[in-house]
Amino acid sequence: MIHAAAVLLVVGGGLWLGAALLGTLARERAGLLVTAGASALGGAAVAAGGTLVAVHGSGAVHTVGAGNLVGTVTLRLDPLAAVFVAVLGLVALALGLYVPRYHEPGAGSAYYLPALALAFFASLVVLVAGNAVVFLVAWESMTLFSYLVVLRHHRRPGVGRAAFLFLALGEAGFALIVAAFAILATQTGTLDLAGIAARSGAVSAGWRDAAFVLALFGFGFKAGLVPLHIWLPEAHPAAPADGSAFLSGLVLKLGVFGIALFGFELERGGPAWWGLLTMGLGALSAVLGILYALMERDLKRFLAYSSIENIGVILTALGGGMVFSAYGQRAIGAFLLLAALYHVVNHGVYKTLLFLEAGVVEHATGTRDMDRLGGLIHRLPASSVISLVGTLGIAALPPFNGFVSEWLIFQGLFQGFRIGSNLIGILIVVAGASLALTGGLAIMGFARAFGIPFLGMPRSRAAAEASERGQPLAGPGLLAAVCVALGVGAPLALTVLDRVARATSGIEIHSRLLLPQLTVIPAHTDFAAFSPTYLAVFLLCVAAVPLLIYLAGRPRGARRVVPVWDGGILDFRGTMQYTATTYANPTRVTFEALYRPEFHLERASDDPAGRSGPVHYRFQVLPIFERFLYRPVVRAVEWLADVVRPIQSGDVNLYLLYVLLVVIVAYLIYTY
Amino acid sequence: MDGTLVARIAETELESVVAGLGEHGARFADLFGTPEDGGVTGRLVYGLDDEQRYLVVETPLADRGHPPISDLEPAAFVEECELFEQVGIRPSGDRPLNRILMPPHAEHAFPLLGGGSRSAVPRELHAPHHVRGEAFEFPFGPVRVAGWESLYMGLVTTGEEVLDLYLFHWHKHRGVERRLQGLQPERGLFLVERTDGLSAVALSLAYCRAIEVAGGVEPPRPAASTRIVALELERIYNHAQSVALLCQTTGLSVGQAQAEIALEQLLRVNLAAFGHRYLFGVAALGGVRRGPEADAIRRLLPAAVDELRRAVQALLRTNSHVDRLEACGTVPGETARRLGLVGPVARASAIDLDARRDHPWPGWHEAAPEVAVRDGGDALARMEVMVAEVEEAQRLVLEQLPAAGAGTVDIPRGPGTGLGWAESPRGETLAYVSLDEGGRLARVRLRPAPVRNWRAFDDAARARNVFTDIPIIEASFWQTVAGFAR
Amino acid sequence: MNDELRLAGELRERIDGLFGRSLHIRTFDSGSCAVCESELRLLSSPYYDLHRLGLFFTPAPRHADLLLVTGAAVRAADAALRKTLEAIPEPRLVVAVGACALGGVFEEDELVHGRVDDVVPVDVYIPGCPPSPLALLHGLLVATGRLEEKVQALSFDLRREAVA
Amino acid sequence: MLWFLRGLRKGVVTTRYPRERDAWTDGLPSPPAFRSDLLTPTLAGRLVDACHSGALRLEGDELVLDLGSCGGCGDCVRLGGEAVYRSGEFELASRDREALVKRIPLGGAG
Repeated sequence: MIHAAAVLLVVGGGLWLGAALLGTLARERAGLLVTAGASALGGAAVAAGGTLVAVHGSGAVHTVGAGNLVGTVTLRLDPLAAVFVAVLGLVALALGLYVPRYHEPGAGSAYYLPALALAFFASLVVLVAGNAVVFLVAWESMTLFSYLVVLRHHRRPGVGRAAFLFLALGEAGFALIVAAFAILATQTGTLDLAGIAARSGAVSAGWRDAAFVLALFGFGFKAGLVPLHIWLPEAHPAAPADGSAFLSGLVLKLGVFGIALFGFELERGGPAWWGLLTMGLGALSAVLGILYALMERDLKRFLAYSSIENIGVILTALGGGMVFSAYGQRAIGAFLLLAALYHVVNHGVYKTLLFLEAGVVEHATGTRDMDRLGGLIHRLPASSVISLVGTLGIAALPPFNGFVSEWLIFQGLFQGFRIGSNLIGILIVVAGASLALTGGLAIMGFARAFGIPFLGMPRSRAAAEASERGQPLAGPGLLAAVCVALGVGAPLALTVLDRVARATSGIEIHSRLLLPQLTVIPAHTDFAAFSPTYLAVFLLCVAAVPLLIYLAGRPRGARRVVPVWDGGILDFRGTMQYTATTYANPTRVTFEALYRPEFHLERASDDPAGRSGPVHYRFQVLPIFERFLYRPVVRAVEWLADVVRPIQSGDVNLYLLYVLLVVIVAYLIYTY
Repeated sequence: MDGTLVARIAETELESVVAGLGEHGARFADLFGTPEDGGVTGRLVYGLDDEQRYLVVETPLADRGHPPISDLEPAAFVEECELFEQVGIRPSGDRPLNRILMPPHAEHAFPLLGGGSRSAVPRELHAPHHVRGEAFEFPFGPVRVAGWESLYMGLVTTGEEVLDLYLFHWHKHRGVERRLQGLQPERGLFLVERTDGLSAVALSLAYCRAIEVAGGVEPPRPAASTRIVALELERIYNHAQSVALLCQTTGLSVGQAQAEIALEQLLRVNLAAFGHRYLFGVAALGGVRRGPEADAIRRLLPAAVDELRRAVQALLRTNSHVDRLEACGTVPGETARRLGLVGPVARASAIDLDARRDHPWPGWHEAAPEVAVRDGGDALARMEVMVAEVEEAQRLVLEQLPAAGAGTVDIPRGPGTGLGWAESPRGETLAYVSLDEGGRLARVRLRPAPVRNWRAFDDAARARNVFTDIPIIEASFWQTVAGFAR
Repeated sequence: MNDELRLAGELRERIDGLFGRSLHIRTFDSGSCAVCESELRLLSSPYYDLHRLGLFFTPAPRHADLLLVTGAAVRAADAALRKTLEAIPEPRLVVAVGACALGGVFEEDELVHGRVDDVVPVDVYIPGCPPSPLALLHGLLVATGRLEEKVQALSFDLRREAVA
Repeated sequence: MLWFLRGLRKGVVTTRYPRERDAWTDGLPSPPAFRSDLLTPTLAGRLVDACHSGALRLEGDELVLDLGSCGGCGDCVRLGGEAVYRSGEFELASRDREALVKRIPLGGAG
């Protein structure tokens, strides 16, 4: 069965490479369609392959040798990676269906589609790389292709800068990752991942810690952990809809994969403080992510910050799992890994959906500014329903998938009392509490992100005249269906992930999925239980009852439709509705110390005579990390560059002197 | 005209005169236009309060003939806009004017010039107020709480705090001044009383004083005392209403009930004293139509005021109520002076101004009313001023009762002009009358106190208040929309 | 002709039956002098307490059964008045309150209709300047059919009463 | 401050209307009632001029009283002497606007 999976993966990869080549022909409609179809099919194959590996990954790592290009290019079908491969395949499939109606054929698409397909391929290689070198090469090419994806609309202002920021931080992260692998490779003497995993136990504690921390921050750059996240809200709005969907749906997950790879496989059984550090950074990312998301008016920047929040949630779960495992509670540790992986899948699905819907909204109205949208549910009905499904999913409301995974994570974290030392138990529950705060703010954020653009009255002519004709529905529709399926069919999905968790952590976790009762229990029977399927059915019945009562008792009399009551003014205009900022005003007032907002107010009535007239109010949140972390670092680097500049005097003799000095120093070091 | 100086100047001197008066410290009171002998004559009324006299500056006005008066005297902005709406005189320069009495969409008809196109059903509201950026305009009104007047408030807010606020009073503009043109003074009195019913006595007394001054007569002594009694009774029940509304807006329903019980008893005192719950039909040209029922007042008034006093003292001891009023809708003294506020609103912002003491007409010299002033400038200060005024008003009523009686003096029918004033519960109310040959009303200018005070409501609302404070500020101001819109 | 009267009578009974129990009132000021408003506010004071009669003030016209219009129907407020009436679901009643609303004080001109009839169909008229709270209560009870009109029978001519 | 105690101490002040009519309502403004036999055309003319709210007008040989316009100010009662009394009526609500228009035949001579 594993061979079937391997074949599927190879076919998928091949299709993507073919799509890349065909993409160059995407100047006309036919070329574009073919490319999109190829990448969609590739996605489907890879998704199937990934699922197969996850299901049949019976704990052992299957290494399939391939030609020996540079050393042996060994591929590895690891169940942990299989989850991410499945998500990659699904995202690629959805994007493939989305592209034809979103991109016009032309020179731009001719360079963009190949870049996207190659980015898929590179991601696939990263996930199945068996050898550190292959991993690093694939990782770097994935970053480069993603950079090209973000550069699609390079003529628009700010896109270049955002893409460069993405690349720069990507390279910084890459450097740390290389260092981490270098340490492990030199200490364990092998480049093969399986080998490293086997011999990592013997490596001295100091080196293991260094390797983990380097990996955590290296992959953190790509995952969007808070201090390292600033490229995310810049790159997503710059990239086209499917580009940012790929970035958020997949690229962030590769960062998480990296951390999980180091935490749960290469350096399994690390000390507790690794888990605490990951959990701490995760909780911080979750809370700050949603807080900054609430202040964004641009739909895509909001979704970008919300991705940071969800990555924070996933890493908190992973961190919690590592802490529990370190303290011997291996069952809950494995359970939290399972919950984290399930959240990875869910977030991959509904975040991609929401980005694609944001693309549809921008495509239909020409703007992403929530304050100039409104009433789109009447203009784009199908897209509204789909994005409602996505919004309910990400806001973690039953019966959708987001609710199930957040419930699992919470049940795991709230069992902190099972750990011996009280301090650690309390820290875990505090992390759980911060996730709870994040959950609440997320519901408010997404009520705003759906309510302001889709409900109410149109706030601008563009929103009033949007039309759904020709908008892509297949891609997001598929993802919406997957959302509902993952939510209602959670027990099935958990059986697959249960295998993965067992393969990775080697424990038969107790979360016996009581299939006959379709219920889920968090590793211990005495704590909690819940059945997503029955809950969904129950909710449907509960919703049906009042509907039936209404239909039965509806007054038969003549119906008279009258506009909404507005206090009797002459014309109730769209601008008289709550805007995105004013909706989030309670949060802005409560967390004013964090935001430190600057606002600019011009009003005609400041005139001493009290003339009433136009009012203009602008509000800006202080970007703390850019201002207090990155700018000083950049200034320090520039200062250092100035200090060192004299060395480059342009005089050849001086350069020869430098060479001599270096040789002497090297000789001295060598002899001692 | 006794108590009033009239000065006639050319339009070119207008700017320097206004600037000069500003330095001299004269208080701007009114500005209005009258179509006279082919053109429009503008009249600026200034209160020379320490000399106990009004100064009326008359000047012929031409469209765009003078720089904006509101640049020199910010208090004159509302009247300057109204001047344009009624007689079509605009200041030079391109500073925009606001719509005060006419709806924004109605084309200009200059009613006082005899124009008057039927203002068609409003199609589209283009307010002077477009809101850009991240704030938004929260539409509040004109149909609001049950039993409150129609008033539209455009609350520009960032979610809770009120950034800016503009008011539309034009739903209630009945054009009384235009309607009074050409009527007999007696018929005019009937309409003037029903312009701002809650200050009926004050407005009708100002109107009657103006006609008496035009005719050069003085009302008989008993009538003057009756006028004081009626005016003070009106002040008491209005302040009781303000206390009741304050309780309603802060949500203290038992307090509201207690205040409403006192209010009802006061209205029944008015009924027993003058045969009308709101003291309509008391003032008459040249005197008063009927004297007060002295024994009924002595029997009922102290009990009613006692009821109100106990309710107010209980309120001032209730922290939840007082905290809501403190620093709510603050009008600093400087703003009050700049906007030329009058009445309890001004007295609560440290402006010691009261027409009864500063511009006494017959009867007030002996009454020597005591003026309560506070410097808080917020809703609590306004409530304290009103409470103190109720005590003072009761003293005045009981003191003037023995001398009060009916009786009027005949007024010779003939041309003439006169400026009358009175201290209504909301502040100094002016009425200017000019009669033609047949003794009919050529021009009547009514300036009830709300015309001056509603301006400060915007400033008070903008002083870092939130949505729920707006009704409280409105109740503490207790200005009527009918008084502003006429 | 008489079947028309019969129909009007039946309609009257049907409306009276519907509003027999509790009734929600929305008020509208179409240009009053604020005194009718003051009397309306006093209806909810302890002295008159319209709640004991099952009458309630409501801010939302959607929940209202009866529209109390005060003031002389200023033309600028027409749109607001019609919008308010339209927002009230049938069956509904309109009551004009005060001499201004019944056409007494202000004659028709460019700014004012002078009578509320010209803007919205009025079911019950309550005269008075201002009508006292008791007159308002009486008017509301007449509107809901729980009290009979008195003014039909009165002739205001003492000689005819003396003779009758 | 225990407000509800204040409320209770006040006791019930609510009127029993419409079952009983309070005494104080006799003082309420009310429209005029006429002695048509004493109502001479000249007196009727003076009454019409005295009524500023336009409630009285002369039509043929009848004095028309429009209760809808009458504010109950009592000027006509003071002017009319024997012929005009205070009707003391204040419950004047009616479904029919015409029912509020009363016609008083002029009976007196001269």
